[in-house]
Amino acid sequence: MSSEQTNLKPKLKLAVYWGSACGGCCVSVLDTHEKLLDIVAAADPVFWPIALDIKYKDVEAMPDQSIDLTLFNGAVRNSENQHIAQLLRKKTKILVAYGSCAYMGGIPGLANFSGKSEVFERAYVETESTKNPERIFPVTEYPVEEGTLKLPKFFNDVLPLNKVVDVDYYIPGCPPQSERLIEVFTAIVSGAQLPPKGSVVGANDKTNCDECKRTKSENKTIDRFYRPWEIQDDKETCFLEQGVICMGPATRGGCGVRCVEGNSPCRGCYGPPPGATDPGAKMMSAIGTMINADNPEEIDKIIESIVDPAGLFYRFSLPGSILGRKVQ
Amino acid sequence: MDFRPKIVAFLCNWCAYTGADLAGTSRIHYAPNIRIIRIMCSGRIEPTFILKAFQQGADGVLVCGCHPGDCHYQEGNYKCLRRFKLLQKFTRQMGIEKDRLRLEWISASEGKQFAELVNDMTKTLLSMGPSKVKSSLEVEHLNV
Amino acid sequence: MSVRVHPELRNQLMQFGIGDWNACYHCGTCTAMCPLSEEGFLFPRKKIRLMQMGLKNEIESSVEPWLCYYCGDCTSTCPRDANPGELMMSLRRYLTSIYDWTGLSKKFYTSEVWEIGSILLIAVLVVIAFLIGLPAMGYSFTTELTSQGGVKINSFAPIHIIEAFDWAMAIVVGGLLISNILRMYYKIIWKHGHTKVTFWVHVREFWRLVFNFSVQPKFGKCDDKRYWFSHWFLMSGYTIMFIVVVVFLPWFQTEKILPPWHLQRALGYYATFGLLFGLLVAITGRMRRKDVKFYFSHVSDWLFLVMLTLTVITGILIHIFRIYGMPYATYIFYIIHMAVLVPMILIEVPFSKWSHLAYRPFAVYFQHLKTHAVPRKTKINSIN
Amino acid sequence: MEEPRIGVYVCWCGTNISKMVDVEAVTNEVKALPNVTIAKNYKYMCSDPGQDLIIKDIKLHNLNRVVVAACSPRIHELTFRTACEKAGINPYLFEMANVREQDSWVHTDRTEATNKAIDLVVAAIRRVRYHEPLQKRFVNVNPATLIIGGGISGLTAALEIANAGKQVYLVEKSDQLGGQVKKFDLTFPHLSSAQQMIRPIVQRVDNHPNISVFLETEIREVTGYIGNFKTAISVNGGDPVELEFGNIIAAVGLKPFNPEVISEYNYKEFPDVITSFEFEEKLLAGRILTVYGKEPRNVAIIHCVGSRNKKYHEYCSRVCCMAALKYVHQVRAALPSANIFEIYADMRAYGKGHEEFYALTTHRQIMFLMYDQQKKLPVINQADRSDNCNMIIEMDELLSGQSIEVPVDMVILMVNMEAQENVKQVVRAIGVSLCGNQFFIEKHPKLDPVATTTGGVYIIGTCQGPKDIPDSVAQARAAAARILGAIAQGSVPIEVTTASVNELLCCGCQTCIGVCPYKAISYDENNKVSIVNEILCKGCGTCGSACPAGAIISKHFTDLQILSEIEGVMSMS
Repeated sequence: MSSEQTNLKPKLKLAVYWGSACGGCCVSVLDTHEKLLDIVAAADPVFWPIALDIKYKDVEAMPDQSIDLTLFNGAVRNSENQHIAQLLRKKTKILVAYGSCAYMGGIPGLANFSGKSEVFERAYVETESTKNPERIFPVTEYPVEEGTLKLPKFFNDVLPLNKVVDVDYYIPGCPPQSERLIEVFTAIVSGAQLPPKGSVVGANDKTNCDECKRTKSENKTIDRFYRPWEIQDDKETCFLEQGVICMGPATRGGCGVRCVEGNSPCRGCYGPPPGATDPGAKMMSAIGTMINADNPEEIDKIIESIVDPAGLFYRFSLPGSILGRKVQ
Repeated sequence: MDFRPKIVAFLCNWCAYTGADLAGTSRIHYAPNIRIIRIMCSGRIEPTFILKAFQQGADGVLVCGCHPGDCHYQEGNYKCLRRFKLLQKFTRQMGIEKDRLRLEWISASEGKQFAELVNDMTKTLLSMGPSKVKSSLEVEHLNV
Repeated sequence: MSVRVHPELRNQLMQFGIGDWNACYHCGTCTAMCPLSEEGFLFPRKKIRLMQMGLKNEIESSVEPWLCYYCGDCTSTCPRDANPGELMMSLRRYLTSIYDWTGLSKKFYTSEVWEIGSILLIAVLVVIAFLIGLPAMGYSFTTELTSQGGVKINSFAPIHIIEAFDWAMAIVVGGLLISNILRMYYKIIWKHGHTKVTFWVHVREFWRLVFNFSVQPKFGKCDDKRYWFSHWFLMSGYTIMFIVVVVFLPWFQTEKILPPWHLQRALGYYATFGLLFGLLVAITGRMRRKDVKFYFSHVSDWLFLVMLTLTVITGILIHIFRIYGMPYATYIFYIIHMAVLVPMILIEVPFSKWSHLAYRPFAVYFQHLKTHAVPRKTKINSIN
Repeated sequence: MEEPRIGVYVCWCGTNISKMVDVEAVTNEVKALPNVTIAKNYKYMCSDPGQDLIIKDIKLHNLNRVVVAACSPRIHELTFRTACEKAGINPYLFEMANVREQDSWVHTDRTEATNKAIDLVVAAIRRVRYHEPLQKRFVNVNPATLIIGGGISGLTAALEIANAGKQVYLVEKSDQLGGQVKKFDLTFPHLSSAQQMIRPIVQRVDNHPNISVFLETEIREVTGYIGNFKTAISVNGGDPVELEFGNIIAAVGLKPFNPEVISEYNYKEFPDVITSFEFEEKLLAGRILTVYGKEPRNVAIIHCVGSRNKKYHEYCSRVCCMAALKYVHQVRAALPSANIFEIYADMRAYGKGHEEFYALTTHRQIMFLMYDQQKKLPVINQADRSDNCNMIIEMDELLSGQSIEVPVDMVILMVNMEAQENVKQVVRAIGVSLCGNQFFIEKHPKLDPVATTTGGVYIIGTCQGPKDIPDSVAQARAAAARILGAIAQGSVPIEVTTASVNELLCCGCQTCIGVCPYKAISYDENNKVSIVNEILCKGCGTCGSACPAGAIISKHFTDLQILSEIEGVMSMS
């Protein structure tokens, strides 16, 4: 887009925030490289903790609906994440759950296999580098001479953004591909007709196999599953046909099949295709179908080679799945 | 109120559903805790359906198909079995007790067996208490 | 321990009157119907099975055929027309032949020539004895009448000779019967199943023998009580007559014409009526073939009935002719009477149908002994 | 999609439902639910006035969805669909809630039963909202028929169809026609000659202008669908011949059970222990002799060899009892003085003239000995010299409770009728299912015994299950009639609730292709998507569950419909 155009229009106000995130999503925005200049030309970042020193109180001071676009990355893990999510919702016209964590819970979402107490126990007592015989755990309020120190409350569950606030769009990926971000951004800036609220944008409707260059056939019966390091990949045949679980067929395209191009099976960060109610269940169903055995014992034996189905099929999506978390 | 377990059952049209109908025509009484959903073949049953039932508050989920070898669609029940086995591994990981999710073969002539199965499962669920899937999903955080 | 089947046994049994072998399909209706079949002694089905399979030893050691009184309920309710009642009857014939060590019984049962021939032979011998034997021994009869106008019967049939002959016949027949009963005991209690019964049990249970002989309570358990009555009437008449003739012959075969109310005549009339009534029921029954128990008649059944009837009728005639002073008629019918009676006693009692008078009560006795039987110690050859 | 306007009708079924379910309460409970335009209850919904009620309401209230809570949909779904159609709405915009067979008839607590009925009706309402109209479809029928198997049933069917003037392709694996019947001497219960029966039939088939016979030929692959099948066969290794036909009859027959696995019988160990099929050979040859060339004095016939025994086959072969009795007559005729032992587990004389035949046979001087299949099989041992016979059978005789020894010189084993071996290929080719005993599965065991779930494919004779000649012939003629009916019609209706691929979502992973039992899915190389041949598809939906991309729609059983139903049954708790 030319600078001339942007001059004609008022510049958009852009916010980027990280909740429970690794920072990769913020970096993906920077990974637009020279295109970042175009972004900055079209939009003013008004809040971006990784890049700008703007305090929460500054945001609170902004008028409602004054931010045009917020890319919220990271899951909601604690009361701080929740507070900012709600705050940004109030201040923002288009709130985008950016990246797998905000979309479905992401890698932090794996903490939903346990609960707060187990997380604390591990983090503050059990970790090999910790010595905490008094079992001191973080508390939300701690009185000191100067006053009361406050910490955000750590939630029991990791939540995707849409369980806390209303979300307009989702851009999946861990992190989202920078090219996809630019496409979406361009569309918003150009004022094009936007898809219905709640849509996943910056990703394809078809799943990854559509773009995958590996040879595929109908021969998808599996006698034993292999973890990627257990097998010499021939680099040509469909991973599934070699017995390696690749989430490709149940994962939206849009990433450019980068993992498979790098000879690693897809792990599903782009999430399920449209129509799938649950991110892992369709793949589980498909994989179950491929098991090449009829009697229960043989089936069990083959399933033994899928060591951790929950972690495998819901690597990026447990909090956003039907069950959401391990039963407590 | 005392606990009344609710079982969502997926029955294939040709064997299990017909078997359940037979229990009716034979007036074999069984526990009223089951809610039957008819599908054409157990091979159509997806993990999604079962997870959905648990999410909606089912205390137990029962899947019934034709006996091995008797599938109306040749081998849909084997496919069901394979998917079920994998799903079972997953649901166990997710902390859903094994007895809450059952796969049984019921033929069109096994009305009595079906009734016994429902009674048995109801009894088991009564002793286990309500499923915690739904309550686990009720998160505590909002409005902190 | 497994036992060998004897397919040929079926052909043997066939000669004793058994009809359709395989008609029975073992529904057990007969056993359920039978008022006499009881736990531990079930029949007829079980016995039919043994017959069908040719299990010789098991049949020969059976007491059950004798516990059946042939009411016919089994046969009339049999869905297969297998005729269990007659099969039990046939088994009794077979068992009679098995208990008999002389082998004559089998001959009589399986060969009409032998049976009728023997009867005729003995009859002829009796006639010869009267016509040639007695005169040769120096006896001669008189046509003179007694002071009362009766026939002097003892001049024709000298009382001591007839009595001696009666006793001799009773001893022979009794000996044969006793030896056969011992064989029956051996087969039922001792041989099969290797059991024994204590002496005390023998004594304690003995009353059953007497009771069953005199009252036939088992027959009374059958649904139709009329047959029990007619049979008991016949049997009591026969027994009285037998005792009177063998033990009290001088008192009975008297030349005096006693008043009708005299005990001797009263007993005689009772016995005669008993016999006649029983015979009438049996003969008309067998002729009408309406009741199941009379539907099937073996040669031996008819022979027995005819001979007994003849004996009774000739006995009555002797009585009448004697009282009315008709010596020739009396003597002729006396010969006929003896010519029928002697073969009947000699052949029917130890070897044929009439033997049941002994086997039946003994069977009940043995049945109860059997329930108290204990295993006999057998020598065990240990390998060491 | 237009806004659903749902009519809900709760049936009393006289007192069948109303006695245990408070139909009024159910009606009231669902009345106010979203999209429910009208909710009523009526004494007999399936009656003409009941149906008229629906039809009138559809027109009056402009309904576009109908829910009936009544008996099992397996009974009246079609009735109400037809009523909907009459009223001008698509029959598939209808859903039924089973509140009789699966509710009022099986529960005893009225409150619980009523709650359950409400759940089921709500589920049906939720589901029907997402129903979509589906259209009936037909395909044309090729008048030729392929018959696989040249035994009595295949031959009969061939003649029946050919006599009606239609082309038949008869394919036989072996080098001659006639099947098992050709190997038999006499038939039961009339003891008439099997040879005199089968030979003219074979001759007529051989000479029939409308029948093409292919001997020593096997079917490897069949493509197409009802009305339009295709196969390529190669005769004697020659060039493949392409055949096109509209219907298929499988008549691949049976295989005698091999009794070697039953150690008690020492088959193969003792040469005079032979199978019934081997005994037929002796009968056809005309003499019954032991391997020592002597006439056997004792002949035992053992029933249920490999039948009615969980260790081998649980099912009954149906014909062996009568065949065994037939042998009694044949042995008795040949060997008047021989001892014949019928060693049986149960005597089954179910057919016309069979009981009479059994009764007749019992007069043939034979000994019936019964054994208990489950407890102990008879054991055939070598006899000692002193036994005066060839072998001894030791057995526990059931009716007498005795353990017995039976002297024998020849033993005939009445072997079970097993399913034909190596039929996987045929099964795969024509798309039929095998039951646990490897017999072909019929479409409905009572109401449709010769059809299969694959349209245009029929199964007759012993490949469907053990049966005698009259039953095989009856099936053959039944299948022929079905096929001639379809040919006369010219076209046949096909399954409506099929699967279809949403090409916008299909990623071309091809997981679905191997999953389909009917080979209805193929891969479109050009568009790189899977496509469903909806003529072949039977609508089982397993591909829908296998598709990882959620691109396959199982019509009338979509994810959305089923998930809505799940939400429905759980919504009131």
